[in-house]
Amino acid sequence: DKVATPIPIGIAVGQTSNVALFGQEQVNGAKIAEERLNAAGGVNGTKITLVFQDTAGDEAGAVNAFQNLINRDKVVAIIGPTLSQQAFAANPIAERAKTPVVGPSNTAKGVPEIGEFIGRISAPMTQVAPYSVKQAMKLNPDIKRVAVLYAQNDAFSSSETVTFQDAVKNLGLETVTVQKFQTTDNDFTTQVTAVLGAKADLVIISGLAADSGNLVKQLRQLGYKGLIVGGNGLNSPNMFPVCGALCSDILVAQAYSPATVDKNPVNKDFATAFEAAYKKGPAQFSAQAYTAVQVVTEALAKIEKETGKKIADFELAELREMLNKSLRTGSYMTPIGEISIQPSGEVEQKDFYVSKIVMNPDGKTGSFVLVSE
Amino acid sequence: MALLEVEGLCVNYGAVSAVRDVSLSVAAGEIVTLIGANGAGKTSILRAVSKLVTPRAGVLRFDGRDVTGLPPEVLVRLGMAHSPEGRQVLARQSVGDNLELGAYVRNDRAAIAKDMERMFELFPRLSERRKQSAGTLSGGEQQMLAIARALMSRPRLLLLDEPSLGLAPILVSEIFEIIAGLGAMGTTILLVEQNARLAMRVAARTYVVESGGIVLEGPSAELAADERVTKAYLG
Amino acid sequence: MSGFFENYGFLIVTIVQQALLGLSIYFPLMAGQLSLASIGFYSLGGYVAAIMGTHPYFAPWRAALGFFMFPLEWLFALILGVVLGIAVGYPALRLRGIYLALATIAFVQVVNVAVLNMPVAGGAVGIFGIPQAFESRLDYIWFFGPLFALAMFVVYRITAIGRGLAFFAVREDELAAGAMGVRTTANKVTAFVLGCALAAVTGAMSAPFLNTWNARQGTFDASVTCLAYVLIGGSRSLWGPLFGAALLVSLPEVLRPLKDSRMILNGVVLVAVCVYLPQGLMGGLAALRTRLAAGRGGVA
Amino acid sequence: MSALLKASDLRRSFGGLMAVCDVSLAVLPGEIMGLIGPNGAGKTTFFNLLTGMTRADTGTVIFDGHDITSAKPEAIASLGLARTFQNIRLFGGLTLMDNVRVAGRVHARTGLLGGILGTPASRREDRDNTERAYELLRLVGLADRVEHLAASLPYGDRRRLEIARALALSPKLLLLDEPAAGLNPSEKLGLADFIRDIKERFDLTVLLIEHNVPMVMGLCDRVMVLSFGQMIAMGTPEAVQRDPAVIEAYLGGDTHGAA
Amino acid sequence: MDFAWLLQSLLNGLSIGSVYAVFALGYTLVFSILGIINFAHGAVFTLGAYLTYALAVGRFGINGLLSDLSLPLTLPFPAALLVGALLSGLAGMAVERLAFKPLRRRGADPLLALVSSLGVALIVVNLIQYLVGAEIYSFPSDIFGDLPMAVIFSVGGKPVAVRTIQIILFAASMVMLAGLGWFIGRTRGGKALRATAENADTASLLGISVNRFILGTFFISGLLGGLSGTLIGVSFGIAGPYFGVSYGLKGLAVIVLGGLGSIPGAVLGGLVIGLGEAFLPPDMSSYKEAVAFVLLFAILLVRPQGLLGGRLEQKV
Ligand SMILES: Nc1ncnc2c1ncn2[C@@H]1O[C@H](COP(=O)(O)OP(=O)(O)OP(=O)(O)O)[C@@H](O)[C@H]1O
Ligand SMILES: Nc1ncnc2c1ncn2[C@@H]1O[C@H](COP(=O)(O)OP(=O)(O)OP(=O)(O)O)[C@@H](O)[C@H]1O
Ligand SMILES: [Mg+2]
Ligand SMILES: [Mg+2]
Repeated sequence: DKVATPIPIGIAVGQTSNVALFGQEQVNGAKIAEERLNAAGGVNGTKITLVFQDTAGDEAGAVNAFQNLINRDKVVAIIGPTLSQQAFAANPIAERAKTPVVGPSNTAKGVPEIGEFIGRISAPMTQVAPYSVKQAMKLNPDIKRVAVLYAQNDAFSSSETVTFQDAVKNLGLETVTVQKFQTTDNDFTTQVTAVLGAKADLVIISGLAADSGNLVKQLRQLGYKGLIVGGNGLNSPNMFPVCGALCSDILVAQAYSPATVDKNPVNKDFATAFEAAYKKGPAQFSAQAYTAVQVVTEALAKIEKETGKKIADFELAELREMLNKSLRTGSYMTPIGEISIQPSGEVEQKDFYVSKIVMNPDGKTGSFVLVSE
Repeated sequence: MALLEVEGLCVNYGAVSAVRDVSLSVAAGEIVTLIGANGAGKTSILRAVSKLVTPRAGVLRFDGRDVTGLPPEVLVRLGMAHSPEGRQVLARQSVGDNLELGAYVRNDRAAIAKDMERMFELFPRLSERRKQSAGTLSGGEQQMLAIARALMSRPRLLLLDEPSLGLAPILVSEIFEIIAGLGAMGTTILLVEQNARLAMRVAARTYVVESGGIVLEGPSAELAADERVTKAYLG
Repeated sequence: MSGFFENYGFLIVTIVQQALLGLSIYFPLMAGQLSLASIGFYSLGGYVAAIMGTHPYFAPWRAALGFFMFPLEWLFALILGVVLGIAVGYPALRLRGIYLALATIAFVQVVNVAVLNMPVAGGAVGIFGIPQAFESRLDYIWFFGPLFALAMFVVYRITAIGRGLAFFAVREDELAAGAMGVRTTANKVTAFVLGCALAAVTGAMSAPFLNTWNARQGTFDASVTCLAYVLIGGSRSLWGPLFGAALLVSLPEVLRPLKDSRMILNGVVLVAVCVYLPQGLMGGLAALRTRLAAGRGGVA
Repeated sequence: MSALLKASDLRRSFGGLMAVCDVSLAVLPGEIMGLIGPNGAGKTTFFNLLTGMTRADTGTVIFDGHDITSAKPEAIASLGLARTFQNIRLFGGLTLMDNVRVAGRVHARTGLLGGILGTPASRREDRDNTERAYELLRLVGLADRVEHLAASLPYGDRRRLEIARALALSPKLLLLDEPAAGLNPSEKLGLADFIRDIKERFDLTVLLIEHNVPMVMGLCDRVMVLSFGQMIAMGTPEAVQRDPAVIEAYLGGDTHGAA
Repeated sequence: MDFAWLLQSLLNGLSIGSVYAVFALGYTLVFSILGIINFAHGAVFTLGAYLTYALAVGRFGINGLLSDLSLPLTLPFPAALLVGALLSGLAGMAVERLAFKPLRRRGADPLLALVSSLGVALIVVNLIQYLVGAEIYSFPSDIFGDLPMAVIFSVGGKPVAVRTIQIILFAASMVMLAGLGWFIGRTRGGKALRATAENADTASLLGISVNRFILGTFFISGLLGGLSGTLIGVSFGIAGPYFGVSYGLKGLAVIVLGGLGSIPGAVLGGLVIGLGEAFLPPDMSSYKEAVAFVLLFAILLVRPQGLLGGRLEQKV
């Protein structure tokens, strides 16, 4: 059967269960993408339409969502799932059905290797982590003792912390304590006690917004005065409500920074549209979801350009294969900067950023301010 | 006039019909006994009267008022008390608390305390066990507790299901003296007893229950003479 | 039709797989023991298969055995289930009712933390890229189907034979059972271990089925869900776990068209079923059957 | 002739209270012995000590040559010491038939695996067991309700079922805790005959607790009297009945109070 | 392991423990009367936090049906806390009416209430998300006026610190404990409650109106849930509709450890687990999640009825 019009693109993210916090950000970003890209003419005039299927938080949910998108909704490509663990379970389904997958947020290693139809636009943050530590040392040259904390049950954080710890070693700093916690933890007094006891003058946190927010808050409340470097999980406005004014001055490693609007027109367009729609700055998950949709759309456009044949005239199966190739050719200018997808499916992202959190006087809202490129 | 009137009472357990169209009445201040082989339906009748089971059919009148639809706790407030088969003491509560709960519907603190002491006089065994949890009492001690607890609510109508069960001979005669005494003081009593001879001695009237229905009724004296009864129930 | 299976194959197999977990809770329940340890063994069984399937150490084995690596994984999981089951069961089964349930949940949680800290288990990411036994997920019915049939057969026989009465006697009144010569501890442990072994093997089959395995497989929520299968299905019927799993697994999928509100409806249905089928699905079925029979009787 | 059951200086106290105090007893094979005493005298506790349901503080119990002082209930039961409970403890959710079959398997040779595989041996065993169970239920007059749930029985019938269940253990010694409670006088008479009958039929030894004095006196060869945990009398029914201590503590003025 | 560290860990333990304790109180109350876990408690607890938030702040986020809606009037925090708690109490009653009473009336398998209460939890949690999204909400930092964020003092030259909110939580748990303890232990109502818990039929034979009692219990349980939900929300922010549910398991461990149905047990259990987690050596932080359950398992093996659970020796 032929490709439907408007061209259906599948979004399989966690809209329910306890990953919904990220899922809904991804949905928000994707919706903006749909609206903006179609406004800009979609695929050379043919509109795209996003088909959402909730994966919930578990593996089975992701598989079911994928099945539905592939077999019933007949999408040309799937964007998702939210969690890497889900990707390992669900992506093989797409691989077998020769349907391209673009991961908007799985960063664990091994995801692109699942198959040739599996790609992602979310970078595994290896370069930027050390960079943010350097920034910290620039701000306070006599940092010596580093405390590293990470969310042990979170796939991303537990791999990110490794790069942080290497960076610390390579920069000749001493790791005085490594504290693990759970993303579900609220009370970090024990970890904080350990950090204070170890007399650390730099704290590096890999975690998600809610837990890290509380961790920072309690660090500060209990009297930690030194610098704090946060991993990519802290790159989210969700931090602000949790640690409020105490969020100030955290250095955050970013795969996306809303602050690049003046140098990145795509991001400017996205950010303004997002602001207009939600009266709130976009989060990284939203930006990455947008990016994924954009990448798929542009790849479709490329196919039309090369074959001179309308997407709607392709057999679905045939198109999926071509789309998968097309996705991997050329580079894309997206809200997260210039990226390209290698044949392996791994993303190549040009710039990463380090920002400092600056809270507004109201102590509830704030922003990420680039410390440098 | 009758304190308790039962008309056309039927009780079913699932498909099993335990009581069929039973009618009986107990006049105020009267002691009435139900006797019959086991499985006859005596317990079921009492349980239906106090609403531990909801009757399938029939009308219950207490003190002239139709109480067919009322739940057990309301009946207790109206002055009914039931010492059920198998004692049903609150195993985890102390003997003292069991008795206090017996008087739950009353709030004349002083009087309750006095009654409590009376119970302990009636059953010295219990006063020794005041703090012990009821579940660990001996069978007979539990029986005493069940009766005492029913009395604690100062009922107008007392339903007793085999009060002498598991009691030592001395106590058996004591229990029946107590029952007679209560009757004399104006408490109305509906008594189910295997010990038919003693039961009929204290009860003014007797109903004989067989396979779910009432087959004989009349003044105890007469029935005690009736050889159908003697053969079947007096041994 | 093939389209149907193409789309719902995974769901159908998942139902059987989950029903197996339900059964693993049903076993101890036959002896009146409310144990939720199953999920812990499910998780461990999964890791056994995942590690044997991916770890370089086993590469020669895999090369040598080919497909027969899978049965071997089940065997190892089974052994683990039995040994650990006995080790956990003997101390734990001195506990009663909800206390036992919590002790077993404690076991599940400890397992969970332990694997998170085991490098070989791949931490939070877990283990992925597990060798597949079949092309299509639907074909995994050839794993779970026979196991389910076997488990059902065992349960059925236990309910049918005199020896099985010991379990029910313990369930009804442990003390009286002892007085009637029933070896209570032995029986409780047996029922418990049967459940553990079944769960472990199910896990070993599930790792390839999901193609990945991680600590999130063995959680409290999962334990509760499995218990829910048994209860919703009807805790006194051996078909309960299957029907319960069928309902609870497929419900969210059936409600997919509702988008955002599907999980709300999911909850509503759950409550409704409990309220209107107080003896579970099977109980409701039985009641219906008797009603029909009665109806016919009335006519005749 | 040597005692079937020999309890020596059994003692058990609960908190401050001495429930059973240094009680010794030898039950001879084939006799029917009565155990009476006021409420709370320690009779049931004494049974619990014999059947391993309560641990003795001190003292020993020898049954049929085995020391069962600290044996588990199931072990004691399989040695041939069966009991009924004063506060009836049936398997309420099981049918009458199954209640009896549970006990009937006490000497079963085939195990779970055999049963699941349905080996001929296990099938035979089940068949025989079922037949015996039916026989016993017929014996106690419940044959017409084999498929009912035990919970649905009226009080008196529950006692009958308990006896049938105990007999299914094919015991040497049968302990009955107030078997006549809840029966009406004529049924009580019936029960006395019934006990004599099964004693002969299964050549049992019987030890029974009962508050129904006439029945005890009519039925028992010897009677032991407990009061406040201590044995205050022991001997033939006539002797015991005349014993002033017993009359004082237990019988009260009119011995036929419980007729 | 110097004294300052010990003291600090002690304070940490108490602070963590009191969080568990306040959650567990309402939880164990329902158990003590019905003998069954109320899985909806976590949801009611969450609801309480959201309700108080709505009443006190009155602004919602960018997701869900109520996105960027704001209420006409808002209450001062104490009032909001009170009203929120009362509403949670009503929610608790709704749970009883929806998930428990119908099952009792139909003589359902008692365990089935686990599922029905789970269903209610599912409804509440997803309804919250449906209405106000999954994002993180937090109370303004000034709700306690200008109390300091933490009390920091020095012991032997070493600083020892405890967060003010934790002191408040601890105090709250103690107050709730005292209140409940008094009610259950001393009053006639408490005796009736225990009677109902043990045997509803017998209780009704004594003139106790069982259903009213149960309903009341659910109200109190919901009330406590709402209070503690809010307090914990204030302390840590409301991290989405699941934040209460995530306490469910620990809460369970706590009340079982303490002895099911024992009110002081719930608090003791909470503190024991809290202290256990706090005194875990710093380099073993990765096993923190196991502490509660290792403790639970170990203690149950020694005391099968939990720390303060009433032992019921079986009398045959
Ligand atoms: N829960 C129940 N389920 C089913 N049938 C029952 C139930 N309770 C009693 N029955 C049946 O109802 C009938 C009457 O029982 P009931 O207990 O009222 O008799 P009873 O006269 O009290 O006997 P007893 O003197 O032995 O106590 C009996 O046939 C019994 O089998
Ligand atoms: N577990 C226990 N804890 C405390 N006291 C107990 C316990 N078990 C029994 N008792 C006490 O020990 C005494 C003996 O109890 P037992 O049941 O043996 O009496 P009994 O002779 O059987 O009386 P009855 O004739 O009433 O059955 C009773 O006073 C009882 O309260
Ligand atoms: Mg009766
Ligand atoms: Mg006794």
